[in-house]
Amino acid sequence: MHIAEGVLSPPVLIGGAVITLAGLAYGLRSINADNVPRVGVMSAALFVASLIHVPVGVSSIHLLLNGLAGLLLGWAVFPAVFVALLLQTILFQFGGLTTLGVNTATMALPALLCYLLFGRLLRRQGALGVVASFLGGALAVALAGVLTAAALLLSNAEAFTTAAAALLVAHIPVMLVEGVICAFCIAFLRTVKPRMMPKPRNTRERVDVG
Amino acid sequence: MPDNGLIQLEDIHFGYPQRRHLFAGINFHVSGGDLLGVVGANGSGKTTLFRILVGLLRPHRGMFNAFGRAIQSPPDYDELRRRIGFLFQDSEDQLFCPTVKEDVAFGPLNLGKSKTETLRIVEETLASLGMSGFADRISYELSGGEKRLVALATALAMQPDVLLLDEPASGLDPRSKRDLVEQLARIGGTQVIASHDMEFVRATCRRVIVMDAGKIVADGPTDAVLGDESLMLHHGLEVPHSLAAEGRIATDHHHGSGPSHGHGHGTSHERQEHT
Amino acid sequence: MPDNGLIQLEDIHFGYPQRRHLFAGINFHVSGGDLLGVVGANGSGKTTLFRILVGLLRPHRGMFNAFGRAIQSPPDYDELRRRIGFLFQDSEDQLFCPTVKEDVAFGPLNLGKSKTETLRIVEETLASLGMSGFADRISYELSGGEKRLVALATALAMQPDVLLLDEPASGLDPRSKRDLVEQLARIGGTQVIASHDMEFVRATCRRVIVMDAGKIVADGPTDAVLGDESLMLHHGLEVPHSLAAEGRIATDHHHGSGPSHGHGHGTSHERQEHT
Amino acid sequence: MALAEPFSTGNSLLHRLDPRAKLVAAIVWSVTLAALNDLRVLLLGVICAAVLLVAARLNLPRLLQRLLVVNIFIAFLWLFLPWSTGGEAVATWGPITITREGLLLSLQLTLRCNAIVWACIALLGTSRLVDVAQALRALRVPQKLVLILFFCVRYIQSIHDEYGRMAAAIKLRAFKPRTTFHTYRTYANLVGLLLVRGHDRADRVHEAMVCRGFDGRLRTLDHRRLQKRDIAAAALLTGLTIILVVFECLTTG
Repeated sequence: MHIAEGVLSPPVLIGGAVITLAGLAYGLRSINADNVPRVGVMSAALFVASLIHVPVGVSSIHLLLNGLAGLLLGWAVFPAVFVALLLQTILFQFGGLTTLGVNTATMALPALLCYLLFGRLLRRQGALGVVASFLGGALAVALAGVLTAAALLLSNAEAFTTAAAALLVAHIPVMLVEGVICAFCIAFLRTVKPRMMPKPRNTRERVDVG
Repeated sequence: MPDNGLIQLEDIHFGYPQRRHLFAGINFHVSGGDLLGVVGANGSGKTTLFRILVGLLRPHRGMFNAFGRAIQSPPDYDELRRRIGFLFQDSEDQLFCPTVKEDVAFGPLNLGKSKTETLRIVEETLASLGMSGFADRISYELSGGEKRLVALATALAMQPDVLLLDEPASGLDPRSKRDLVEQLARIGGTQVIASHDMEFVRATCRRVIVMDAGKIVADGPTDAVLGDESLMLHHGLEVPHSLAAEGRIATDHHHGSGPSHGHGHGTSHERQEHT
Repeated sequence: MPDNGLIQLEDIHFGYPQRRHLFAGINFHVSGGDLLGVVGANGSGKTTLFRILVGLLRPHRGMFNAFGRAIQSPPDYDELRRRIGFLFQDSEDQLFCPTVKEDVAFGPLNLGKSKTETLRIVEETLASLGMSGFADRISYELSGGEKRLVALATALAMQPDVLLLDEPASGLDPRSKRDLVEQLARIGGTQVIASHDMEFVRATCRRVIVMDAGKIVADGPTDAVLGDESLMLHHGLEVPHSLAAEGRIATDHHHGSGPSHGHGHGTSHERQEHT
Repeated sequence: MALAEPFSTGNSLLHRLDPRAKLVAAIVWSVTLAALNDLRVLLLGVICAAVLLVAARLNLPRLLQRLLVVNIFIAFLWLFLPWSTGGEAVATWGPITITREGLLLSLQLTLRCNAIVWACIALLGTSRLVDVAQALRALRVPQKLVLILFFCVRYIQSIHDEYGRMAAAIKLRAFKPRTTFHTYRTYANLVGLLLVRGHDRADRVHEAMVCRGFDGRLRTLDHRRLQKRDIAAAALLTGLTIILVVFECLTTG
């Protein structure tokens, strides 16, 4: 869930913006010129995928997929999430211009962490790969919930305590579903297009273009 | 209305936000055993018609009967979709599982068939299309022609009563196209085929309708419709060259202007009658 | 080798990881003013050939000359791509800018043309294709035929010496296809066209080569090659019906009982490859 | 259609303004309003934003629907803030005490959120997405980021259409979404396929760019010139925000 405009205090907004600027700067540096279209099209695909509603009991949730994005994009997840949120702001008024920094940071930081923790395990066949991809998807959502709650608490600890707690509770089913979907999705990609799995080291992909 | 009418659309109205009145009272029927071609320029409404037939779009007004009942409630639509197999224009839209086997099994499993039963259906369907060795192949990596056949298998695995095929020949090389014509002839049953490829329509259909701007402007036996040069040209289409080769282009009886033959000499070698 | 050879490939070797030796010594040449059709079943190597010609893939071995020089270093490849316009199979991939104007301007701007000059080129190119009103349209929203023409405009705006067209007729309805044939005839120059649509090749090309399994198995005047029924069928292709309509098939068209040399067209395909 | 831009076509003054002017105005407005606290000043902001919305002459049912969605998060806060904020009790039901401070805080957030969002709908919603992207480029956002945004904007519709067709395909094969692994696996496959197709498309797009001489630097045509009315409109909105800030300073002493 993205925090709406007008809710957070200026220091929190500024803090989020600074983190996001730093993430963007490093993320953009990690993308070489040949990969720019890939990051753009992938963020479009992730944006569309995040519109999918999946059933949970009698209700349904829409996917966040920040963990999946992190696992596939690495540091480039910062620009990808930023662009997707900017479009959501313009298209649907989800979030807003001033909360762009905070919302990007709460989504992209956990995604990045999951990439650093689990990225290298994804190529493994069998249980290890499945567990890593499940944890990648689930943890990214859980931490996004924690950071969102933290942003609310930092703005006004007294008033937002219950709201932040409710937000965290609401993330629990989402977290499980995202973990399952992330695990299945990574399994799909490992079968269909192993090239898309995170690279073992910092080896740049060979691009056969002159 | 024919007694054996499987599907009837009567006075159907439908439009999109940008294109209000694409269909303003269209009538359409398919009988059991029909091999029906639907031709028309881009934007004439072929795909929309198909999407209505299979319940992906709902008409704003009009009567929709299929398999002997009116199609109105959600369960009617579920039943409709089960009984009509749809081949998408782009097979990649239809093959979303990692492997061929899973793709073909998806429909039967959703219909509640057991795993054993489903496996049997998968094997039989693939075998009937000459694709037995493909069960464990990765769907996404197949060639265009193979994808088309697997997509066909996914539709056939649901044992539909009617097959709708949207541009089944597009992107296929001549050999794959011939294979597909053969497979469709073998499958038989009731088929509705939309295509820009007049030769393909001629090779697969017995009856053809021509659509233009949301209207059905012609309906008749394949060679009579496709061979009507003024009709074809008037609606942005073309007479299949194979008809010209057989010297069977009809002279003008539609739009008054004297048609001229594309290739001065309609003389042809004697050819076997087209089936 | 002809003196006016624009592009020569000699003894080119190339393969993919999964398909080691797709090309094991292929020879290919294009002369100035050629209108050359490349036909062959899926997987025969047409697209790979094109991608080598435009420098998207590098041959593992062999000689590649274009425009009077050997193509080796990165600047050679830059020059190559400037002088060869490539129409992609899926125009959606080629129109990556938001609006038509920006798409057409992309190439000229990268060539270092000024903005005024570029705007002039954009207007002229669009006008020459009869698409003057399209400059501010959103690329995504165009119809298939319009996209194909705009994609052609993006290639033409770079004023290439050679046009490579990969399946330019695919997905077009008959009317759009006729438009494209007319535009290509008007543009003239040197064109290399890969297509599964034999009628389209016949309507646009003067010379045709047939590819199969990474080899060029025939090379000759369009009607002589396309009219050779046993050659066509052997390589998974088909004789265009229009040739039959004109009574110009080179062989008995029912049973493919061997090529006839009666017409005296000099096809240079390798007869020993047949049957 | 989730990706429709229902407000982007129209004939109002706001539709005719240059997207760059509107983008600058929207940023100035949002940032300023986010820092304001006084209820009367915020109410004034809402009134100004409402005037902008009226001037944009948008489709009313669509607009109301959009505003409803925007206020879901705010409604969520209304569920908690009035009783979880300490202060002077207004009403008490059992263990729950509604406080004056809680109500005022909720009201403050609601006004601030809507003042910002209404203005942004009127300013940014009245441009096509592609024009907003162009405007960002004019604001000297780093080249790679603009390119990523460009590709995202360019292909989002195609990919959304792809998803629509894939969703239709699963429906046609009798798929019913339920809370099962089969359902989650099916959706995961769709997501995976979208990503794979996007990945391959990106490769082809990159090749198409290389074929037209792309070397990593984005070169684009000039924008149309900013007109007087564009500058005037941006100045007017900036002036308004300054007045609001002044009011806020006066009221809080």
